[in-house]
Amino acid sequence: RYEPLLSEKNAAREEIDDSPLPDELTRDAVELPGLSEPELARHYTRLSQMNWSVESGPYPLGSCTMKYNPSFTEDVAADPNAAIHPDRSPRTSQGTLELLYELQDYLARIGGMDAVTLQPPAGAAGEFTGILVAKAYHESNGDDRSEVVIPASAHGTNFASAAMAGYDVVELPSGDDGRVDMEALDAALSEDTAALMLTNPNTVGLFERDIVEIAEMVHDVGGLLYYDGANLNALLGRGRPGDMGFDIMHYNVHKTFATPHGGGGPGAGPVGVVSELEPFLPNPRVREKGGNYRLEDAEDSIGKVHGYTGNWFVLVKAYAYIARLGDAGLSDASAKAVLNANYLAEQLDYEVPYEPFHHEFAATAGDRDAADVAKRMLDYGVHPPTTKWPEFVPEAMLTEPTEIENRDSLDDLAHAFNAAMADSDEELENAPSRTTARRIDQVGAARDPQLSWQALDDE
Amino acid sequence: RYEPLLSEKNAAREEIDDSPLPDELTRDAVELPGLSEPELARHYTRLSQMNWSVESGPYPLGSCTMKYNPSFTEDVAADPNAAIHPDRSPRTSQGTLELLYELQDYLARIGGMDAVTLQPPAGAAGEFTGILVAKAYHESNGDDRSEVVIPASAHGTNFASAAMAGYDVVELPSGDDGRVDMEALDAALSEDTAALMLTNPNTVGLFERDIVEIAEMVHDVGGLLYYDGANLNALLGRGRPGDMGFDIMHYNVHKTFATPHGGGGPGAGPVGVVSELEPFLPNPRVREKGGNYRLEDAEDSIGKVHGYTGNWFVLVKAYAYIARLGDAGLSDASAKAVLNANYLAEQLDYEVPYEPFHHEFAATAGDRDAADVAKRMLDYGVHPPTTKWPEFVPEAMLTEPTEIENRDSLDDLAHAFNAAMADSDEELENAPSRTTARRIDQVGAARDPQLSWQALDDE
Amino acid sequence: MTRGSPYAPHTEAETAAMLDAVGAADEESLFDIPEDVRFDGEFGLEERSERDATTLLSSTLAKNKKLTEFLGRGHHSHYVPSLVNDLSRRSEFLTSYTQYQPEITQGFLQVLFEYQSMLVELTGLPVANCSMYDAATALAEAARLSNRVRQASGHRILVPEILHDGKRSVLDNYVAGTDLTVETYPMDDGNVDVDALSDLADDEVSMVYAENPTVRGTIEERLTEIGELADEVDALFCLGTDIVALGLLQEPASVGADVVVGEAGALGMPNAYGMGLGLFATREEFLRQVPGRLVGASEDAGGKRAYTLTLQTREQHIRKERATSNICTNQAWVALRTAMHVAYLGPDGLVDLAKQCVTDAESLAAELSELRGVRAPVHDRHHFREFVVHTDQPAKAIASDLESEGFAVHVVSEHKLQVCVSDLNAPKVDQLVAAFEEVL
Amino acid sequence: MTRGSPYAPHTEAETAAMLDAVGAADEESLFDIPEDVRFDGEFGLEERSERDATTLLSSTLAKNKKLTEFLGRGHHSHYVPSLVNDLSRRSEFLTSYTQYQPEITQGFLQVLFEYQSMLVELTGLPVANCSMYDAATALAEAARLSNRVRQASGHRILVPEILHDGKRSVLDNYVAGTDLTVETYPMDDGNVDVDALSDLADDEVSMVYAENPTVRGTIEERLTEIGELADEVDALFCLGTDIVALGLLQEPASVGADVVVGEAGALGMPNAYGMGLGLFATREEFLRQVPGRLVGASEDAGGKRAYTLTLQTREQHIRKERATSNICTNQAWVALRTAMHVAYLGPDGLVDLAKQCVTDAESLAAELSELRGVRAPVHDRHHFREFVVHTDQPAKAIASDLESEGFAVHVVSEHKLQVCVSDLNAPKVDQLVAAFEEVL
Repeated sequence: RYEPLLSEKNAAREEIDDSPLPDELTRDAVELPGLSEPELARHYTRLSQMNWSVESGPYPLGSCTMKYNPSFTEDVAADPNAAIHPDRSPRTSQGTLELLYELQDYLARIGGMDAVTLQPPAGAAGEFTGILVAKAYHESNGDDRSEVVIPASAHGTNFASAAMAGYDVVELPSGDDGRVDMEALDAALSEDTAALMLTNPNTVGLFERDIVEIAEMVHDVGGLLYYDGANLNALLGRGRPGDMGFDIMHYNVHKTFATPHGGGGPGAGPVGVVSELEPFLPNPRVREKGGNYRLEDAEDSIGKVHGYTGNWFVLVKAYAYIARLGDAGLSDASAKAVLNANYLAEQLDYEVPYEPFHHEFAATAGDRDAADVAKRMLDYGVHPPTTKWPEFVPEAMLTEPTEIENRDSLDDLAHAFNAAMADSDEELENAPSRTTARRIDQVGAARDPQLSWQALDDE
Repeated sequence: RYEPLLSEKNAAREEIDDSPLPDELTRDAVELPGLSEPELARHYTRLSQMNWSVESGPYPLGSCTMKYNPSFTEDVAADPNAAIHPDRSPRTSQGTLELLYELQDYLARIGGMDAVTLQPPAGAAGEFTGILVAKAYHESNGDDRSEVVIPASAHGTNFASAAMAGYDVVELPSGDDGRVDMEALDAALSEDTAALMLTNPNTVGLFERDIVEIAEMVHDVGGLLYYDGANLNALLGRGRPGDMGFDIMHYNVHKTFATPHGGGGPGAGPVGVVSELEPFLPNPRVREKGGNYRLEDAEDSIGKVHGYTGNWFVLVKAYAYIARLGDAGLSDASAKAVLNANYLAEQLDYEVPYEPFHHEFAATAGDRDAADVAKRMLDYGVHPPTTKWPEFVPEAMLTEPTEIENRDSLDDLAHAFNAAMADSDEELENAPSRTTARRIDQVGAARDPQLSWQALDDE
Repeated sequence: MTRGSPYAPHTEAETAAMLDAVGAADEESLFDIPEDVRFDGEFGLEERSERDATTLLSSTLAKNKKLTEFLGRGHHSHYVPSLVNDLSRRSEFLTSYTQYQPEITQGFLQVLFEYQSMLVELTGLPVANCSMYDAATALAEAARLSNRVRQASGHRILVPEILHDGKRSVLDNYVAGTDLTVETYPMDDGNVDVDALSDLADDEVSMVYAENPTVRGTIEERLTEIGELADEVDALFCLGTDIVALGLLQEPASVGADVVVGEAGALGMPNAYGMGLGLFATREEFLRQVPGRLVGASEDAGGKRAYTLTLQTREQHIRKERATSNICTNQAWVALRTAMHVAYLGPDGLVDLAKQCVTDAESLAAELSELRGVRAPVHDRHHFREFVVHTDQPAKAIASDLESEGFAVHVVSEHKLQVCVSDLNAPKVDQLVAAFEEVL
Repeated sequence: MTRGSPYAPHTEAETAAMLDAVGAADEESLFDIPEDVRFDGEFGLEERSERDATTLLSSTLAKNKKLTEFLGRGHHSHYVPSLVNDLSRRSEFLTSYTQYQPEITQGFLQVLFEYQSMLVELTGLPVANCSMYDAATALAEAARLSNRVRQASGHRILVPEILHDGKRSVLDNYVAGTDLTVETYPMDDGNVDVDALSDLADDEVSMVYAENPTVRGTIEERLTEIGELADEVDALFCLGTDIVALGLLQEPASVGADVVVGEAGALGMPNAYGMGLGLFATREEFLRQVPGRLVGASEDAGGKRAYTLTLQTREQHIRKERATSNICTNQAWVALRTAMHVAYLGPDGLVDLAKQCVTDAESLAAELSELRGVRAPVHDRHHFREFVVHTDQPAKAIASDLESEGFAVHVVSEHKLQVCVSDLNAPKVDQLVAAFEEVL
């Protein structure tokens, strides 16, 4: 199947004339596709059919938590009353403010945090915000710290976010059991440590059993403990970062709270903190008094990390999801996510080096190339897991089925895993063959970047 | 691709206990699929992807007018204010009544009719209604007529509808030029003729040039002239049935006015009549006085042809389409529909025996089997035309591209036509091979009907 | 705004090239319409932008008063899950047509096959078609079916004296072209007067029609007797019901129903101003006389299961005036929505919803009866969703006052109202009761 | 209601069988969480039916007052065609993620490739990424880019003294971890004071940022000079704009822009309480320093054109702390909506819309100026969508009174309001003028 580019269907040109502006203030013309509504409807319908999604089948990308996105949350986000401008007065936007206030509260309860900002527009933005808050906190204490300690197995964004905030990153090697190596941690921590960033369960699904001790160690050197919320779906109702000694955390609402991933975004990355850090959260925050909601700036705030209040519509959907599930639903989501991961791993002819895992596990493709195995899995009609990451697991296949799969689809998924592994090297190298496109030349794409239809035309 | 039945995914059984009713008034249990929302979302998403639609590509079914269905019409039909109960008082349903009243008016203008009922829920229901109106009219004149004259080339529903109303059908053979044979018509008409049912342009796209004379002949014997609106998309702004002497007509809003065909329905088949027949239209009709709308029953009315007011949401969409296009849009729709049919025919390596056609034409597959050619066209990625009908065209391929195709897609369609025709008999017989299912055994399906999953289980 | 259809993609250059290709000077010359019947194109209809058209419609519809409706009597709705709206709107479903090419329409065919199967389960009858327009036309088609399948010379159709006007009128029209006649039998406290019906039944009867629940919401208690009674005179027993009631009340097959008709649109559709979905199920022996489309399972050339429209020789496009019905365009998309809704509910959800229709009606009736000058239910029967209320004061005045308070109820007669409760309005029953108290 | 997630499909029997398969006694035993940090599961959050959750949200949102907003200042919206809502909601788009497996995500990749291409056309720059969070973060990323690509030791970022607070604050945060400093340059009657800017520019400048239109809606007249000025000191010239303005105003490449940032969500999104889509385009030579994702065309094993994410070695998941940005989850779905909207408009529609942004603002300003005690526009410039209004009476009081009349406008300072007009509120300008008259 092949769908021409819009520009190949009809390239049109509109000259700028009869302009209400002097000529020197305008461009000459605009060249863009000029197509009618039926043509566009077909274009995008066909393209959509060339795209895998959660509603296509299993999507077990480790660390991505590809849950089902309830359609009613789209309805509520499409409510015309939600479509308001951010510069309205609080008096005329009480609905929006109330919803934000309550979502702050929901998230605080779920994470065991004292205060929450909803402003960061993605998980990585949440990390950056959290680290800025840590920095502001230390600075307010006249405490100049230069390092953020991060386990080697952490999400790449942790490193990038810490670096963006101006910190030197101290990488912590993984322990033999796949968890934090306490001796290495002890060695890494110092008076320079601004924070330790941790995911728990970690990126191979293991719970950091020494978390209380870890927290004490970090706090003992005056550092803060940061929780990367990417794996929160493992813990709902079973453990709260705040209770474990974490000072700062972000939530990935597009993971844990089922807002759609949208082909890459938008997500939202609210940040929760313990009360000591609250003064430093981004401005403004929503406050309530006598049933009246208002926006309030704090003097010690780090300021803003987004032009406005973050990804509003995403927050509405997250609120809707939490309001639908409540305690029982959220706890059950985690229970089933963990059960599914364990059940699936049990069906695989793969070694899973690290246990006991929770919502995700890292299988190893052993002497096969994990990326090739993944391509072959495409031919069996499923989306493969995250491959070759985390790096300390050789040929890792990081798999997170989430709670939405039933036993049959887990069995299908296991079949794809096992069948791909049983196929010949040649079959793996030639895979995929039953997909919209066959194996795509990514090296060539990077060597000779063609990033627009204009670039293709220039060929 | 294969998607299991819901029942194969999970068959559940719910016993009726703790019932608020005495046991003898309830069933014992209900056995139905018991699936979660994510499972259902995938089931129906996958099934949808196994279904051709207007948004998939060309859908040139002759006589079906498969137009693009504007998505905004879905939005307006989903307006919560449209979701009201039919037994509300008129005082509290003025919006609905106004909309219906105006749609009656729109349709009257478009057809050149004096009065319109919106009640018939489909084109065939419109035919039946129209014939009942004719019958009531004749009866009111003490005129007992027993026959309805229908050209052999007419839509099958014409015959069935006339018969349902208790009339004997007199079939009129097609003239050599594909139009009404005036001598045969003369012979067929008599004092027994209640009505002549005509499509104009007819089912091979030809305009009945003698329509004025035909009308006179029918009227001369005291009969009424009925217009089958299936082909109205050819005439918008160029001719009106009322001006041609038709007394009764139905409109297929799912054809001419772009309401979605929905996999077979719902449509709507409003009926327009000249003023003499107005008293016999179904009850109730919407009337207006001083900006106030009410429902009114007429004494001589035939009564009802639908439990309520017909397919309300479909009518809303039709109204929206007409309100969007207006005079210019409607006229242009016909112009482009006719242009497209002519352009497409020009590109085909097929004989088109009857000309000059309008919005549709009947090509002939000659010595090939039209149904086989159609199956082969599926392999070229288009939907084939209506085949083997009308019967007076040998191996007919009745083709109606509508106005929504552009030149490129017409060229694609022509390629599919021509390539299929150029393929070998064997290729035709083995077609299709690139589709979700290969050629389906329809004879077997009818010989041993399996009409439910229960029937499959019993096998 | 461009002058022309926004849904015709032709650029001016394209139009010119295409005209050139067909050798026409302009679009008008393609029309072979004699001058004397040519129309000038001026309907007097305005063209509008999408936004203006949307605004026009929404402002017109906003003239419908916002009411909490306690209305039923044949048109019912329940909360439609978002999933149904979302998935049914997928263009592959919405903008497809009848499955004349089954090889590329397996998706819709399977949905319809599943819909038929759900009705087979719920009715207990082995054949269900894949949609009629509504309950009224389904009933009328059942009467015509009885006329086709009976060996006997019966021509009498017996229906309840209390029957929805629309159903009765449609039935009359559908049998007008046959030798069938429609007669009523009396009711007894809301339900069928079985003794009276027995007196009326003879060999001339082609079909006996009864409803469960009745239009007044009462639940029949003697269906088996009615079925036997019809059977004894070789008449068909046609049972009218709705898809939610089927989830709890006696299985039609178990009481001897030969045909089941009714509303299936009570699931899958919001209040639709009467737009419906006629359900139609019957016995195997009548298969080839069934009106409407049927989807069957078959195999493709590769031996894989595949679905297709079947037994099309019953239909008008093949059999013309000898077809079992004139129905062509049907309510397939509504059937799809209904099937989705049933699948969403599952057996437990459907049974729960049906039970709620009994208990909510019962408790609302009890609450209303507490009010002075009000007695409910009027009929000493079990009820499903709705019931008749006696009011000492004139019913019409009460209904009108309630309307001013924001509630709609039916007026049945001078001192009788009818009230229908479902999951949609259940959260507002207390307010309804308060409003009653207010206006009494 | 079931106790548990409605989105976990497990039946009780299935759960039991799966627990059995993994050898666990119950779900709790699968959690390897020490007792001392175990949580009891009681957040105190209620579970609700879909309908109740929907009702909760809609009743909360209904507390937002219905206003006609004449608000802009960086967050703009235009009428979004139904097609955009309909198609973007298709689950294949909405519920997919980053295209790590391009062979089964060609659809979204092509849409993003087309989005990039549209921005290439509109900016005149050859490289556009496939989304940033919003205009503020895009600006901030541009500043960081300038820090990476400059050979010179420059560390000064020059920005207009009149700049949206959010943008300034985000910029400050994004450069806090670098040696960059942010300084302002003065404005002259709404636009850049080019002479003053010239005085400030030296070799220490890493980037000069200007906007067109400015936050006050004025259109810059000396962009080429600003571009040259930046070029002379080897600083990047970063131009802030929005996707509609790009359809009419000077092409950024033609005035020497090295980076273009701004809001693309002005098309494709309704008013979104500030949720946006950051556009980011730059020159070829900075390609490997660009933040965010890039989609490139390539070939598959069969030699067919295919799309894929490319140059991923810039990104955090590969390069960790040496990545060009920490952005991972982005605004892809908004970019899809924006691309659809642009495609819907086509070049003629986009240009028309942009022209309307000029003419509507001009005529509204003229109308307001007719009122006693009102002068508009304050700046003697051409305007795009919005303009500043001087009021003799206190601006805050007027805005508050207008709010009571159902209209929202910005308060800029003690005697200055700002008013923004677009196709959405244009039909209500007469009412706004009347309301002004009323409250003055």
